[in-house]
Amino acid sequence: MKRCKVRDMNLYYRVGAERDLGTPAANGNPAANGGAGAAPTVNVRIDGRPIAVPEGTSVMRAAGLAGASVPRLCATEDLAAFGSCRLCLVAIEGRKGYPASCTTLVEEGMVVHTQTPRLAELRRNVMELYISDHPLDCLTCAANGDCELQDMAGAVGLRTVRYGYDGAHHLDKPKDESAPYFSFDPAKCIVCSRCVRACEEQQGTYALTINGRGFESEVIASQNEAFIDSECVSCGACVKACPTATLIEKSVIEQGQPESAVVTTCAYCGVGCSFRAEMQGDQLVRMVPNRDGHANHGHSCVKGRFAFGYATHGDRITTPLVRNSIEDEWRPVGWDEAIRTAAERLKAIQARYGRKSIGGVTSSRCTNEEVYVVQKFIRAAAGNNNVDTCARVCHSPTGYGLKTTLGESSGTQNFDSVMQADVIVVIGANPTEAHPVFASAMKRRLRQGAGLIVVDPRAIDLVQSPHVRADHHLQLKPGANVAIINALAHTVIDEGLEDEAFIRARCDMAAYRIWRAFISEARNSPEATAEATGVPAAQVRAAARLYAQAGNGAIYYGLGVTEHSQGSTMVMGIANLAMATGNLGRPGVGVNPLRGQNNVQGACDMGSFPHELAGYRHLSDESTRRLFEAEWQVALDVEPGYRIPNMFDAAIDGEFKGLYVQGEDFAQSDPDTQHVYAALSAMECVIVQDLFLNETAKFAHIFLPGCSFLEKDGTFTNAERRISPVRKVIDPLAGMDEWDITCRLSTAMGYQMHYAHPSEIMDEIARLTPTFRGVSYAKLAELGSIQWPCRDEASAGTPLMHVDQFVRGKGYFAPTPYVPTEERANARYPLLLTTGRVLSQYNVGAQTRRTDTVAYHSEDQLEIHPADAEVRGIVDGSWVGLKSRAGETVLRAAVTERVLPGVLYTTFHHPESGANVITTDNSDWATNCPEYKVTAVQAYPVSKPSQWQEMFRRFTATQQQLSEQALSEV
Amino acid sequence: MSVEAFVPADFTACALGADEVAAAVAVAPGVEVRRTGSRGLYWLEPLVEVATDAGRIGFGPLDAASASALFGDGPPDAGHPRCLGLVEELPWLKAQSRLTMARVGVIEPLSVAQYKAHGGFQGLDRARALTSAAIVETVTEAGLRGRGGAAFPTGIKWRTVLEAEGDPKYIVCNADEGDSGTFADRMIMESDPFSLIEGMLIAGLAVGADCGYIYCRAEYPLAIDTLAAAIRLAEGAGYLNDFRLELRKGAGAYICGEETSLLESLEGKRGVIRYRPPLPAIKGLFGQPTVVNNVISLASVPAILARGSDHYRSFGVGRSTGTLTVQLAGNVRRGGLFEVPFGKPLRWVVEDLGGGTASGRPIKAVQAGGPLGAYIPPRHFDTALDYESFQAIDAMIGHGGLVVFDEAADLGALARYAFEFCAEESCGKCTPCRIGAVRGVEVVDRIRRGEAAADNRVLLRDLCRTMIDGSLCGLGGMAPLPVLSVMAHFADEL
Amino acid sequence: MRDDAIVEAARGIVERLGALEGALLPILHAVQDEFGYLPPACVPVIAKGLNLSRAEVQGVISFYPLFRAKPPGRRVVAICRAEACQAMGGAALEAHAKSALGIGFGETSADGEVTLEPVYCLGNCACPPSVTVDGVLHARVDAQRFDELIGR
Amino acid sequence: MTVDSAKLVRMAEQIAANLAYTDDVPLVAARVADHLNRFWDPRMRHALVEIANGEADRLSPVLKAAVARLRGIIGEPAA
Repeated sequence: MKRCKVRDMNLYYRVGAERDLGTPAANGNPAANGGAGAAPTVNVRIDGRPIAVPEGTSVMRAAGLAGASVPRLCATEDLAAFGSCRLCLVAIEGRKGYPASCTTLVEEGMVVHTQTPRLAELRRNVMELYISDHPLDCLTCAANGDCELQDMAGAVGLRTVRYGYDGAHHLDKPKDESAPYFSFDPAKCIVCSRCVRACEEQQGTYALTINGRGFESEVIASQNEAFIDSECVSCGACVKACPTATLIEKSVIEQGQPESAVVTTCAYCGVGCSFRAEMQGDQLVRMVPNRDGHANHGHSCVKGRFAFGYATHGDRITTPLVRNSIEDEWRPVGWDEAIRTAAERLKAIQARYGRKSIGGVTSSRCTNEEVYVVQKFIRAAAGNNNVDTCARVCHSPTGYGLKTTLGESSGTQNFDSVMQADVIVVIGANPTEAHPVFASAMKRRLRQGAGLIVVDPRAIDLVQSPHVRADHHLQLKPGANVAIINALAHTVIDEGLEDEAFIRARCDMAAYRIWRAFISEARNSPEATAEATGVPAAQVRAAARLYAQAGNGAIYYGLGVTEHSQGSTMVMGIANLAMATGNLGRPGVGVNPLRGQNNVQGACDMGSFPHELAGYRHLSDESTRRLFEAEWQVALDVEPGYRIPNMFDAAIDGEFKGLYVQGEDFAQSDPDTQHVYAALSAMECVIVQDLFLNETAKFAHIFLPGCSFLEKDGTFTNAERRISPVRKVIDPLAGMDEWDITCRLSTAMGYQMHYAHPSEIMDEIARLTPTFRGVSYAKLAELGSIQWPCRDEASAGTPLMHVDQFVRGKGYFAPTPYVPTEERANARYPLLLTTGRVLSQYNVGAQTRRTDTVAYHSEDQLEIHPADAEVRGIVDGSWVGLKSRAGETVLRAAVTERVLPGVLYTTFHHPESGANVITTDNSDWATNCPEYKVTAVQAYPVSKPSQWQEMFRRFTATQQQLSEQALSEV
Repeated sequence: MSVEAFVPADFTACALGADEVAAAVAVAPGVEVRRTGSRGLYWLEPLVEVATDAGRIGFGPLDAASASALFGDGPPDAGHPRCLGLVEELPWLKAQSRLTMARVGVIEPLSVAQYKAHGGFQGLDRARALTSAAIVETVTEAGLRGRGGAAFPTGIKWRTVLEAEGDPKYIVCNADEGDSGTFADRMIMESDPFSLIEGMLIAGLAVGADCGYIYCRAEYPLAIDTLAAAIRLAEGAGYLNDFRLELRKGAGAYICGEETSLLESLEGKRGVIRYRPPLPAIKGLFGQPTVVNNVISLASVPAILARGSDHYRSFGVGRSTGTLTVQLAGNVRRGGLFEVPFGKPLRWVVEDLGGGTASGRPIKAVQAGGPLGAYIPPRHFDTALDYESFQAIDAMIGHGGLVVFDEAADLGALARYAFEFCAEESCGKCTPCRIGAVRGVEVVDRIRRGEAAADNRVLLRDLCRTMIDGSLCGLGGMAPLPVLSVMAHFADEL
Repeated sequence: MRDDAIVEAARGIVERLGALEGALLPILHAVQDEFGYLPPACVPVIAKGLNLSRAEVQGVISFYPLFRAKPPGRRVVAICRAEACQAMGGAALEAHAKSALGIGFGETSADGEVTLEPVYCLGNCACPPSVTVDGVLHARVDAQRFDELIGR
Repeated sequence: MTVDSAKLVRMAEQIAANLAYTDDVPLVAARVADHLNRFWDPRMRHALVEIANGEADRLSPVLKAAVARLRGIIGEPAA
């Protein structure tokens, strides 16, 4: 019965073409409907059919809703009406001429005719003009079958072009194929400006323009340069918007038009964009952002849109591999042997070193269901709580800090909420690089006039970029976060800007009084903290006033908050500030962590921390534990297990010997690489489940080939708690579902785990987790996505948290003393290094480096201020040695004023960069989240790679040799 | 005691040598040269006026040599054989009803004192005593219609802005006078700039705007310099304490004379047409309620306020009240500006005031209303110069420019030029204009070459109708009008 | 002129005028007044100063005929092509000018001396044909007068 | 866990420092102990207790007081 249901769902999600009503809904803004009141209704008659639509609806949209499709070329639902193509003209009784239906809004009693003989003639004559300057190569055109110009020529009945084809034209213009994923063929351009408008309105980059005017009008990138050299960020919005083959995916040029589509969820960042994976049979042709996607509303970034080639890259391992030691060659084996070997080795280790000598790590890249079964495997089959998730190294402080203050380990808002923010505060986050689709929404709101405060050591793009300028950039020194959040809160109290009514009604007053006394202390004033932060007190006070008096103040933060020795303190400081100013519990406000990976929220929700079960319930909670014990039929250890860094320490100590790693690459991503290497080398059985033989796999004994997101059914939970379906587009290349690998391993270890389909795993999660109670695959199919908490079957989810009261009841003000990090600059290490990401690459780069996005970012570079560069004799593009207390590496210099003197910055997408060779083992006091964002270093010119890099190259070469046979057999 | 001699410093007058004449006169004994604007009697320029007890007497046209000779022994008197007599009594001035242009050519443009002495700022004083609604009412009652070409009732536009929600509101003066055959705006800006400033201040009071922009085309350098100086003087005299007025320069785009394109340009963007609605009155400059009026419209306002709506309405006919600043141009004997009441016959203006063609050959056609206006054949010369009568013959008055052509004119070539101009100046937004104009040139060429002429005439007519019905703005929508007029009235030339 | 000098000058102009509402056209005019054209190197500076993209600035420059992407000749001669001038032999004057200078509209003579540009109405329609030389207006210009004006 | 007991002490002291918003040592110690009980693997708590028993001078007064409040170790000891 259940299986039957599952099959139905598979049918359900193979979807047809996207509907396009030509103009956006009446509120004009796809992301502006959170909480907006319903517009009054207007009654009109279109082609004899009466229809009622919201005030502000275009005649074109109303016609579409009434079932009358008006021909159009420049109009699309994703963009504001433009009125240039003049195909959508209609006749309106009582009006002169022929108004464009896209730009004309409905009025009460309006009577519209979309088809009359004169309109037919007019449209045909306009189309005749278009075609008089268009190549006649429809049959061999890449857009053949998916060309709106072709469709419209058909729709208006164009049969002849009386102007002939020897007039002025643009047919000889050369193609621009410089961009890695799409080509630009100006000969086919109809100058509808959809690409330009998409770049402006949707993406907010403004990289395209119309050059010249009149007949000479042409679309260009930046100053008429190749796309690859221009301001274009390759988000693909222009490609999606283009009605012809002018801007088209190279994959479509090569493969032809897709014939079916599956709606799924992107596996890159925490925005969780919904995509249509468009297919030819079982071949993926392209990924197109889904207009109905609740997180992205039809928008995308370069990674989700284009960088999926890694899924079929030649480096993919599709056969399980086994070896005895890391000096041995890998041996390809069948699944049964691999699972049996893994289980035997883990059992042997437990027998020899004790039950707690093994553990597992879940990946935020994997689905909720996959994560869930891994933590269940460790707790139930391995019988301990040594399970952690890679969120440990990114957002564990968010979980701790928000749980403590607000009562729930999650962001408070939906993404659309930003459209109602009056002042946006971005702290330690770089949305345009790391959360680009949400950044586009944010920039849209900023263009509408919202204020902006950026708290960051570096001048990120949001500080100043086209049509965006921060009102305040609090350019603090790395490590001074808590000092500045305290100074902001101090100002609020000091200047009487707190929201007393909110605090009284919603917060724990005893805790508030303690906090108020603490924060009012002079040491927390902007004046007293100015030396530590490097930010002038007046600027801090001005920013505090702007936020506190905003109306709606919304805080967005990222790893620049969490990845510090005081990450958890800072998260609580942010929550305190929001509570003190009443900025919680309604649209447009809130405290919003921007999650790095696609399923950070989900991996945390699933109970893969060593101290808690799904839904953030501590192991010590008797009733919760009982619930799981009853469902799983096993006794659970009541004590917390090891966190990832504890595991490494224990491994070096000799008491932790076996590790099951699900899609996580410690050897590149975790700090203090040499320490990680030592820990991995000390273990007897490292099982890596991944797509590629990654850095960690070089230390592994068993390799279990995983599935790319295209190969799985499951769910991801994005940064706004939105559970979205991930759907199998192609079958697993290695022939095994990832959740099934874990289940088989568990069963082989002696604990039976059997599911027919991931939907059954979700059903179990829903049974055990109050916040997921109403979640099911059937409901996801119906609603598209669901934001937890979804406490019962009737609920459609919860976009906004803490609306009437905080999850913990009363909001808790936690005192947040500023304790400077021990990682301090001194004479030997006078500079502070901080790290971040770039748009085109993704974290460790395992995926993106195996795609054509490398064209945008082929190496990590070290940003250094001109003053620091000059005194060291470092010039732009030269090699720089970088030495910290932990290690030494070499990077190429990028001399820039984006960073302050004394501060260095780099990205960490390429393993050979060794960014983590120099990061230290310092970590957040509460959660052990590593302090990636502050490392004291010295920089100096060098001419050759570091010792570590030499070692890395040798080691990599050796490991490559050891895997060659396995790879050649695959 | 020296005698005042008035020498125009107007753009055209200077092109005809007024500066050299002024220099020659300045060295004459007993003469004090004052540089005024031009009266608009350009066939008499450089026209030097000499003050006498009876009034100013005129001498012209002069050049440096004749001026030196004339003024060699001191200022000439009315008895001099070259004297044209009292300027005000010249028949071409006598026949006019100068309301808007009353001070043009009379005063020194940058003299606040002279401006006031000749009735300036009286309208503003009156407006200050009225409520906003009462000012709007006065302008509405006067029946003033936009002189830029669209002829929309100014009072109604102002009322819309007055009633629109928004702060700030803007007054934008469209000084992008780009129609061939027109120069009235230029003359106001060069010769009586304070009247424009006063008009804008009154408009500001009328709608509750405290900020204004004048967008002047870059092809008018003298107007720009004069206005810039006038704004500084008005500031100095305290007229701009409560009103920020800025002058902005266009950059050669004819389309920026269309109000939405002009607003885009003022915002620092490509001068691309915006669709309407929303009207600029509701969502104009930077999305705020905005009055956009032409120079002459705004410069007409002070006189309406000063002398009352009834006085203004006593000129003109029907719904075309007040006066029209006719600009006679092209192949015409007496080219210049004539402010006359609406309703006068076209023939009277062209033949009586204008004196026929400069070449002496018969008039073949008059193009009225700029490059988008129809070519009117002599058989329609009895049409009255008012909006409705012109509409009845498929023509338009536009900004009041009349370009005269003699028999040598090739109207087929002029029809081609209409498309060529449209192609040259199209903003490129809408398809009928962007591609249609180029195809129009090509089709006309084919017809003129005799290729499938009958089919191509059908196609041409289709194209014209497509552009008229399909274009986003007046450029594409009206560029076919001269073409259709040629097809209608000069069929054998196209 | 070297790019860094252009950048420096453009930065000064942006600082001076950047606070105006809709400052882009005034800034472009000022830069063109400085250099005689709009060097590509000034575009990033202007874009950054006004919070625009380079594309936007380029789009605006390319829209307006008076903004030049290349340096003009030592003298700029503009001939009015509009109807009033055509009524008095404008087309013949245009043809004469092109053949006398050996260049078309938008071109600069080989010796870099003269750039010939079309203009559409100078407001001198009562005394056509009209020509400007470096912005100075001349009325009733015929072929002979044109030759005098360009000194040939 | 014996290797790197210095790191263990450092982590514990960080917890103490970050919870020490007041001079009230018993209060802070109680919070530190609660944190260690909730989040630290018992083997790590055990190691800390051993340090406190053997080399108490290595611990700050607050941490010493906190260690005294650590919950009894449940589960099997490290091998």
